[in-house]
Amino acid sequence: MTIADTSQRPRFFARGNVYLPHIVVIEKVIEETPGVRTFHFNFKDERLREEFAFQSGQFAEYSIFGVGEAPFCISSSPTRRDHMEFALQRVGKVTNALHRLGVGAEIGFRGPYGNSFPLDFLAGKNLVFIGGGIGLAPLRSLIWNVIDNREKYERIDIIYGARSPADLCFKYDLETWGKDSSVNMVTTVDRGDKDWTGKVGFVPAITEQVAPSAKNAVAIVCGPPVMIRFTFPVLAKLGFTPEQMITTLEKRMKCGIGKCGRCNIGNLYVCRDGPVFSYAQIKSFISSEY
Amino acid sequence: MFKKIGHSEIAKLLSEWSKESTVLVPTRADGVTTWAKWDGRDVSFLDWYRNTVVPPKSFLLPMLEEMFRFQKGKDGYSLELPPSDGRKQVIFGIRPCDARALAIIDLVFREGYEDLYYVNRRNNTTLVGLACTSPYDSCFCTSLGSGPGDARGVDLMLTTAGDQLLIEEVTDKGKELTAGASGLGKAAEADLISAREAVELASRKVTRQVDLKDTDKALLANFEKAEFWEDIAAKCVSCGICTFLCPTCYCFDINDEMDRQGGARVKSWDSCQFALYTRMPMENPRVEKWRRVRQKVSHKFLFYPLSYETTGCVGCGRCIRRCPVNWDITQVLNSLTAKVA
Amino acid sequence: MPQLQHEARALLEQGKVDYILGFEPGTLKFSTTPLITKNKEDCARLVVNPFIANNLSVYLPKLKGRLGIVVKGCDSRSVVSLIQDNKVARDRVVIIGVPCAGIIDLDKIEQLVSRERDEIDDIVRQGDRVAITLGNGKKEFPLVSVLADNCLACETPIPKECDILLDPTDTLVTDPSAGQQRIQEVESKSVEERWAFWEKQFERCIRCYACRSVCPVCFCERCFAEETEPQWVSPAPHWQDNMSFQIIRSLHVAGRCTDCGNCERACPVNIPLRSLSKKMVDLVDELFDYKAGTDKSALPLMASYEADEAEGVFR
Amino acid sequence: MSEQTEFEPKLVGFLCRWCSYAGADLAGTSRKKYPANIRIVKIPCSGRIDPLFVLKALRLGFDGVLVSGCHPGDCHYITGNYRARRRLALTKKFLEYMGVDPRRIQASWVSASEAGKFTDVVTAVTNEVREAGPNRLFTEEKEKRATATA
Repeated sequence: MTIADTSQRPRFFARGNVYLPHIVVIEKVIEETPGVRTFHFNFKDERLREEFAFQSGQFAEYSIFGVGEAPFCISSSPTRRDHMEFALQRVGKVTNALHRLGVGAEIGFRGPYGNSFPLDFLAGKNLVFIGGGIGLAPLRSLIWNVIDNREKYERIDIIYGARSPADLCFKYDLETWGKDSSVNMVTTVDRGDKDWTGKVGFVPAITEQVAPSAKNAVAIVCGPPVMIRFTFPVLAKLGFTPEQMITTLEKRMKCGIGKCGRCNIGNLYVCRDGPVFSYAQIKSFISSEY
Repeated sequence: MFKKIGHSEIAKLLSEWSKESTVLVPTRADGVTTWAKWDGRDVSFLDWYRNTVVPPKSFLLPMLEEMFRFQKGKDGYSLELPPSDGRKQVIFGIRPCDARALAIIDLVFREGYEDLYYVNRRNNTTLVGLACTSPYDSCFCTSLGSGPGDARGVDLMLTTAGDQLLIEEVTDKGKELTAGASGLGKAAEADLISAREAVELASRKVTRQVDLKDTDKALLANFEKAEFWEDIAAKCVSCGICTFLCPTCYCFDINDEMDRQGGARVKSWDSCQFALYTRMPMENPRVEKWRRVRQKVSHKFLFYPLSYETTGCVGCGRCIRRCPVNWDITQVLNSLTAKVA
Repeated sequence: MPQLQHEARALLEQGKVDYILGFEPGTLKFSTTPLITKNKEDCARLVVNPFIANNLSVYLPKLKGRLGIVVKGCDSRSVVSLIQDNKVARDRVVIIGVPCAGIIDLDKIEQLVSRERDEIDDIVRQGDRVAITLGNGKKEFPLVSVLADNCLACETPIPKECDILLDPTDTLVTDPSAGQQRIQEVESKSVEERWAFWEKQFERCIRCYACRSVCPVCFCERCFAEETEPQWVSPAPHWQDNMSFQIIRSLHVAGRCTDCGNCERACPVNIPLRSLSKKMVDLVDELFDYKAGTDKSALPLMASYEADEAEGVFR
Repeated sequence: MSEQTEFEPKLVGFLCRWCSYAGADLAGTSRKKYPANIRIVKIPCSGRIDPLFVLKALRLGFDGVLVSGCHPGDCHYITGNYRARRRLALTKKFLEYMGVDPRRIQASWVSASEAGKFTDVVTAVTNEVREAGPNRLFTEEKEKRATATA
């Protein structure tokens, strides 16, 4: 199967108009770092809570009415469906406004959009998760998914880094995975502080150090573009083929459904053909378009 | 299949169509050739009209469109779609290039999730084509497998045949318009010949040529060559004219607006030539002008062929005619293929 | 234009500049197009003719290295204005001045002969007249009837700030009152009529931003029109926002605009933008006795003041 | 609402915190009466005024805008009010050319001690804006018609 084969993925069930959002309610807000928050949310419509389905890696368009829409991945796992989550860094108009919201606030939600991580392709393989900063959000959905179906996968490595200890997101998850004996968890920061005892160094360099074997393995990479750009060559050096490298990309996605035009890498649209891509799919365009 | 109509009967025909549909015709206002609702009388455009500045895509993808309104009440937000007017529209006199352009936009807007704003309007629109008699020196449709009389893309095709217009019923939708219409006569063999001659004469006036045989290969081969693209983009000033006036360009933006009655989410035209188009708060993959110019050229001549097996250009020449610095796509394309050869 | 070609080539050959910015024949009839080149052979394509409408100084802030630029009178003032704003250093540019004899406005010609430009066979300037050939016929018109409005109103056809001044080919024939006519038409309306007039004009704006893109003094890295926090104007083309954008743009270029006329020329939907920019030029002159781009050591208009001016506005 | 009901204009006043704002304050504490039509925005200096503020106020539907700062020579930042003067003079004249009634855009110098001048200015400006009538500059044509027939 190819990663771009999206025929089976869950789709947004809009009643008629795909641009019309559903209303969801914020149930919990977690301050991950000074600039990043996770929001737990659920549909206002009881029926949608039951009917809604998504897969790890899919994203949605979230909106504050009167401010605007922005795309974020669903950062929770479909294996844990009492609520859903998304996480975001405060960087612009919509994210600033979202950060001002508290429990009970209503926002617009349309999705799920895009393809998802290829679970069938990953089954029976060694998985290497490489994440940076808030790039852990989409990986997290998959990591929990994999842990909840642990018997289907072989070895699991997680390499996660952030600028400083204070910038590490999902610390509660990092702790749980660190204690999980079936997971090899490596956390790194670009610059430590006096209490930091973990690794210090950029994610690509630490990946080279950890040197996960490419044999029967798939690396799943997500983080800031600069991290992705430097991690692929390291993986290649470790023997990963372009088909063995998977990433999930972020672009400015206004419509989420391949119409508005701005999120393309070559002839592929991140929102329509992605956000999950194998390096093989995008390598002819990636060096200068991402 | 073929009918004909005299010039003097056109106004009557448009009147009949106006009863059920909004009939749009070329008109001139403030020195700009544009489309407007037919005023019920004037058909003089048949004598002077060559093509409009803004392509008729604006009647399917309006420059500005309310997607829905929202309002906050006691029980939270309620959303309301705009009332669908469902009224039929006839675009009378659309040029073959612009009609083909809509077929190209269809590929995007009808695939996957349908964009109902576009699709509903498209379904309610009938295209009455008018073959060109005096193409511009910037037209290059014949290089794209089309021409002044190309009927693919229209529902009815009108071609000058002496002092009459030959009407070809291309689609069922077109036939619905001619069915029961008064003033139509049966076309004779001589009319067909005369129309064909008129089209051939017009085709010969399309002198601008591009060779697109290896364009996609050349684009792929040179995709990463920054210097090459910097050269091509040097004189571009990054305005939105070429994309906004392009009959196949469809990119849009979505924004929320508040007003006294609440708020609305609106769709409006956007352009890949604007630096902010791809801007994310922390990153922008196309800050440099050459990357945006590369995107425009590649989208039409590499990505479209890869995804849909057609080019995303119809050769209407608007981007050449209206470019404030005479950045000429045909020159660029020819230099590309020359580079590969 | 052997003189220009020769001078430009010499500048490149002697390493005095890295780029030459000039005009070459365009791909449409009666058009020219900017030529930006490092290659001395390309200098053979340089031309000076009544169709060199673009203001090439628009390229200065973003181009690196030393630049040899071909300018008309108005363009040279834009260069000076950019120097005043620290957008380009004087020693980074070699200014090649064209004693401008006026730019022919093709829109006016199209109206005069009721033909579009590509249907016209030839346009030849002969002193203060212009001959237009259509098929077998030839028509003559006074030059003032086909010159661009901003040229009719031009006070500085000969670039003052320049390193090389080319020989004149013809002399400019001006007609200041004709150049002011459309502004006076607006002024003659009542306040309400004026607003209604502009509202109608801006209804057809498509927000392509060509006016901003071709303007050398619209050099902001990020335009106020694209600010989101706060959002001053909507990115969507409501006439209110189109008009607000242009009002503020006019105020931003006040004291910088040299009436080169390129905003109006670029507008694909014929919005009479020069009727705004020229009015602003006049106001700046009238209120502050200031002429844009005439003194490279002067402070920009809005960065300076006089102790006693414009008191009438304040209570 | 019938047309006979007297129109009460809404004004926004951008006041320099060092002088005019203090002047307005003094007017308040010394119980001087001035029209309640004005909504006051404190700005750090009249030099902070941007033509965008004036235009945005009109766009939002304010019937008039008053900018007030320190007398020439008295600016806390030495030159801010001179800069404001250039900007405002140009804005007002240009907007007049565009079709904005000049009575809608007003400016004054009011010092911290001029409570009396402040009340006089606000009163005079309010009256002038009242004469200018409701600001319908940015309303849509159909809304204009609706308000005219209401």
